[in-house]
Amino acid sequence: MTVDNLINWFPFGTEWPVLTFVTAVIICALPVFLFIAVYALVAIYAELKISSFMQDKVGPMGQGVGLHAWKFGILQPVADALKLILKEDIIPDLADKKLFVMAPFIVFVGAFISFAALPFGQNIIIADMNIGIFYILAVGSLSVIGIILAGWSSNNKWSLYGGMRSAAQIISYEIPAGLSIISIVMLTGTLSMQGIIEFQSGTIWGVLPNWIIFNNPFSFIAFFIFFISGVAECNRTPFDIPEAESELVAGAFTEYSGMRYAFFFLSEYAEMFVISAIAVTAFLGGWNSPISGFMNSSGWGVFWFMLKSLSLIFLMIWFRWTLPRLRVDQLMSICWKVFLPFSLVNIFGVGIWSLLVG
Amino acid sequence: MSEDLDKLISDAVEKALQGDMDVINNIEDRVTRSKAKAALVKAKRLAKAAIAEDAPKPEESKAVEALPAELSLTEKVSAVIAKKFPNTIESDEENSHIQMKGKNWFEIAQYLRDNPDFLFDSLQCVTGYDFGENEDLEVRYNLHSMTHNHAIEIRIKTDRNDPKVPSVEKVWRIGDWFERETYDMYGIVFEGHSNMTRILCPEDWEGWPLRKDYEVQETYHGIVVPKVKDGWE
Amino acid sequence: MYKYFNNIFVAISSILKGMSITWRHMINIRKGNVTLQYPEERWPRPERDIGFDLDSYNVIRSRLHVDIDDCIGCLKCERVCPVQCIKIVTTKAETKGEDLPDIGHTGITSNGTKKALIVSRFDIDMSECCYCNLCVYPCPEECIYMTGGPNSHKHPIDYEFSQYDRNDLIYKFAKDVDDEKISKYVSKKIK
Amino acid sequence: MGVIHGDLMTLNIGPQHPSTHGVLRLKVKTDGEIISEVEPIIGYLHRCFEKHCENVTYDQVIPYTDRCDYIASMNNNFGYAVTIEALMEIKVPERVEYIRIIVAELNRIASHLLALGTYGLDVGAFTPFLYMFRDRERILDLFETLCGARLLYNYIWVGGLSHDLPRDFVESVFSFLDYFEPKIEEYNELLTYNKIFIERTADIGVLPPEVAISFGVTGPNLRGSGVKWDIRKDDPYSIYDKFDYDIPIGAGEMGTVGDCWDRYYVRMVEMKESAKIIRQALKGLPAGDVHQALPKKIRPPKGSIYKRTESPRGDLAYYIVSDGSPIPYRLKMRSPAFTALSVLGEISQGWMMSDVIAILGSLDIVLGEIDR
Repeated sequence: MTVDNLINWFPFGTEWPVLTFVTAVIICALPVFLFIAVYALVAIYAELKISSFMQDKVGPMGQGVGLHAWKFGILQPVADALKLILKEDIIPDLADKKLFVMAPFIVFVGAFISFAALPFGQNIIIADMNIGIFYILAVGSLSVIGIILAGWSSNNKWSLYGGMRSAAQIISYEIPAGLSIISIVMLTGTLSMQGIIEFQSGTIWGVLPNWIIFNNPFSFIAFFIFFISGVAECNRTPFDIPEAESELVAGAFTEYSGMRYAFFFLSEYAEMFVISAIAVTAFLGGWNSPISGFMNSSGWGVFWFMLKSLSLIFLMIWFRWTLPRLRVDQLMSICWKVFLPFSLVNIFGVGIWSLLVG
Repeated sequence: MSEDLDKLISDAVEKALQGDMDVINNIEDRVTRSKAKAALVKAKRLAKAAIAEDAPKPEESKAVEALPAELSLTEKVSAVIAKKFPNTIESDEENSHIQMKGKNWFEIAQYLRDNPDFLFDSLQCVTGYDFGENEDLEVRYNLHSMTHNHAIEIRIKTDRNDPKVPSVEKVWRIGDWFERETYDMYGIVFEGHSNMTRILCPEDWEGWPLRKDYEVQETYHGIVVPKVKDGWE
Repeated sequence: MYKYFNNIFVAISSILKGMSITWRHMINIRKGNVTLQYPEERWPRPERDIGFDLDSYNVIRSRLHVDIDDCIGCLKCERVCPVQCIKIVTTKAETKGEDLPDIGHTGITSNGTKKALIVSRFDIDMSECCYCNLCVYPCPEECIYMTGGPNSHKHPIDYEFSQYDRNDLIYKFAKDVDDEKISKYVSKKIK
Repeated sequence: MGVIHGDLMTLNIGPQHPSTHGVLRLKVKTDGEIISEVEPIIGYLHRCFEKHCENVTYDQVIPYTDRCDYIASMNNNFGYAVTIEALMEIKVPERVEYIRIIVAELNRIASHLLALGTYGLDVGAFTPFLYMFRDRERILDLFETLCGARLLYNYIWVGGLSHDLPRDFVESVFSFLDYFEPKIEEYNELLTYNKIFIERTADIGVLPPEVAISFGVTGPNLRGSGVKWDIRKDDPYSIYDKFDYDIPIGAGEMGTVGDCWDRYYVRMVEMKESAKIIRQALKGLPAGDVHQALPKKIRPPKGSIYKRTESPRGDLAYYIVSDGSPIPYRLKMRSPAFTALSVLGEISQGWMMSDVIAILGSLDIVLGEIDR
């Protein structure tokens, strides 16, 4: 379902090139948007429930048409979303209005366009670029601009703090994340997402799936570094210092309300998915089945991909409800003093490994 | 590695003892900095102890020893103060406390804190007191010694219309807030206090609430202060 | 260098330890759950013997209630209230111990005391009440108490009362009779 | 390398802020993330407790003391009752003393649970907070069976108690302790020895003992600085000298003596010690009448008294002047949280934004008591 295929498939493709392109893009983008919306609802529900279970409580137990029409509070995220949409959209008087209005969308766009290169299945990818993983890393950093804008334009000291912290944090953590991806690229020899996944088909010694995480000890560390850095990029606990509610009230989002706040929320969850999807693609075999030859058709590929991504998201939720928050300088020192040296060593190690073994 | 650190810390402490705190504050590593600060405190304590040992204080110790042993602590303290600072004790009839005059209170406080026989290193409580309308105000200090585990009470009377008592903020640091609270409630001004402002009430509140002749102001910034309740007398 | 790696090791192991605790709680949620689905379920009230007996006295903090038929107007509760949220007005009746049906006055309390005073006003402002229970102890006729307490068979517990207007939280317990009717029986006004 | 200093930014933390534990305002001057000056501004909860007390009788003061330190009302009642009894020279029955100690120590555990839980929240750990509140809730349930109220008890009266223990109370306290003591280990694993938590609290906000004493800081905060000072041991009131328990002090296990972690950990150990005291008291609980020594009318003789007790936050003292009437002439409450907060400006200079929140949380203040 790539854009290229669609363009070729349209009969009037050559006569109206612009129209064709725009139509094709919209046809591809709509499902993604719907997917994000539905996924966010599911993820919010999952977060509510998992956190409650970890804290010895039951979480939302009734919501929807009539007070208790639905069991187990399944409609709770829908109600939350409705509430956020219906709420008054407050723009502070002294805010920089244009930027203030723009910021949530920039953040969302950053998360949204990453979906273009995510390989959901063997054929289900919007644009199978030959620089796929590079593209995702590049556009993923867009969201930081949005957060800085949000922090600055709110004209609030807390927001400014949040914006500055977030900028420092996200930019720093891009580096170890990028470096650990480099070690993957060295192994696979391709930047294309599908290429990386195809590299991982088959098995090692007929037992373990041939995923990169099992390929060599260095790539295991790379996975660890990439995933933790990804959590930091999503601003999730223990790295949630940009919105640290006990210090900065709500950080960069303090002044936002209603729909605009919902967009920040949505993009946070979308970003979680993107990070998990990259980790799955690059380390956990993408849509490959964990048992070679078992349920390995293209349809099942979507299932495996989603299963793996959602378990990584569960891991992030698990982190959040267990750990305290780091301080801003500790966060930086972990990045620069631990992750960076390790990922540099990793690149070296992977190089030697592929010389000797591969 | 650790020797270097120790040297760094000791250097910094030395500098700081000479009054240059920047060295310590400029230490990059947080752990080292806090260690240096702790070391500084320790060094200061040692220095203070050394000074205390050096300074000859035989006559004071003797002054206490010379008193009969059956006297209560309050009487002992009162006798020693009367000797050291004449004309400060107002009356020594009561056994439970020491009634003093306001003058020299700061010096007496310092003396009581540093004298090795008393070592009243902790100011437990400062209580304002009003004897009634048109009568004097009083400040009551409850002192306590962590080392000797004994306590006394000191009372200082002051005039209602011009209440002034020397501040002991610099002797016991908690005196700062306690005195501000007493000022807030009774209007007693503590002379020498660095920030004599109201602490609990708003700054522009009128009157001294705990005085016996206090009357609640009618409105505060347009808000009616006394309670208004319909159908309730 | 040892410290560096040790730090990393301690960090990872302590984090894994913490995560194992939350995991255990998550999978044992059926056993460990402490949530109470409030409007449907309620926490069982502390079980004590119901009665006025001292060692099995049922202490409850909820809305105050007065059995006005038992009230003799002794003002003890009004005097003991630390926040002055009880207001009582009584008038002395010539007819001691007689029922006066036209103003709803009963002459004898359930404890058998003959009433000398007509309680024409007994207001409790529940918005001011501090639920200290002090008014309950001195009452000689045991007519003021918190609902769900010793008299819960008559008045079940009510700790969820709410009103739209603050003045509606003033609960009026005295019989609603106009002063003229009362004045027929009054020898002299006390308060 | 020279240090560049920009202009300082003034930031108001509070009065409405998630981690000021009430309505406290911190006027903070910051240089980026570094805090150079903290000035606590209090009084937002001021309701003139002392003036109220000068207008009500001695027994009516007790509900007011409940509302000062509303996290540990039993201890407030206890302190007040002990003070008036010392002034009136009442000897209370032994059963009363035992029950008082049981409920006061239970309330100390409840108060520490709240302090530790919200401290976890301050440094970003949400789950320990709910675990601790879950256990605190069980103590409150015990108190509800005891006196009907969950927070503001009005249970300990001058000369006795408002009423005796309910049936099965002793057994339920025992079963609570059996349930609770293993939980402390779980908190330790989940939060206390978590590396991130240690990083956030060890070596932060060091409070040297001299400074602490000079500022009148008492209770777990002072013990965290390594000073072994506890009124229960050093100036025993009630029958605390009958029990066998330790006073934990900060040892600088994870960093410097007197840092936030020490203050936190002292509270953690204190809960264990309180449980010890409760067990002993429950075992030795004598029979008797709790109303026996209740005075008909509380009219203390003329005179004044200053009496300290150990509340969960430190030295809680009442200075009471009686003029022989049933109404106190002057009642001053020396609140431990007041002195603890005054030290904040001193120890939080030079730390970062997040540290100030951590330091404030480790001091465990209750604004109801500070502002009175």
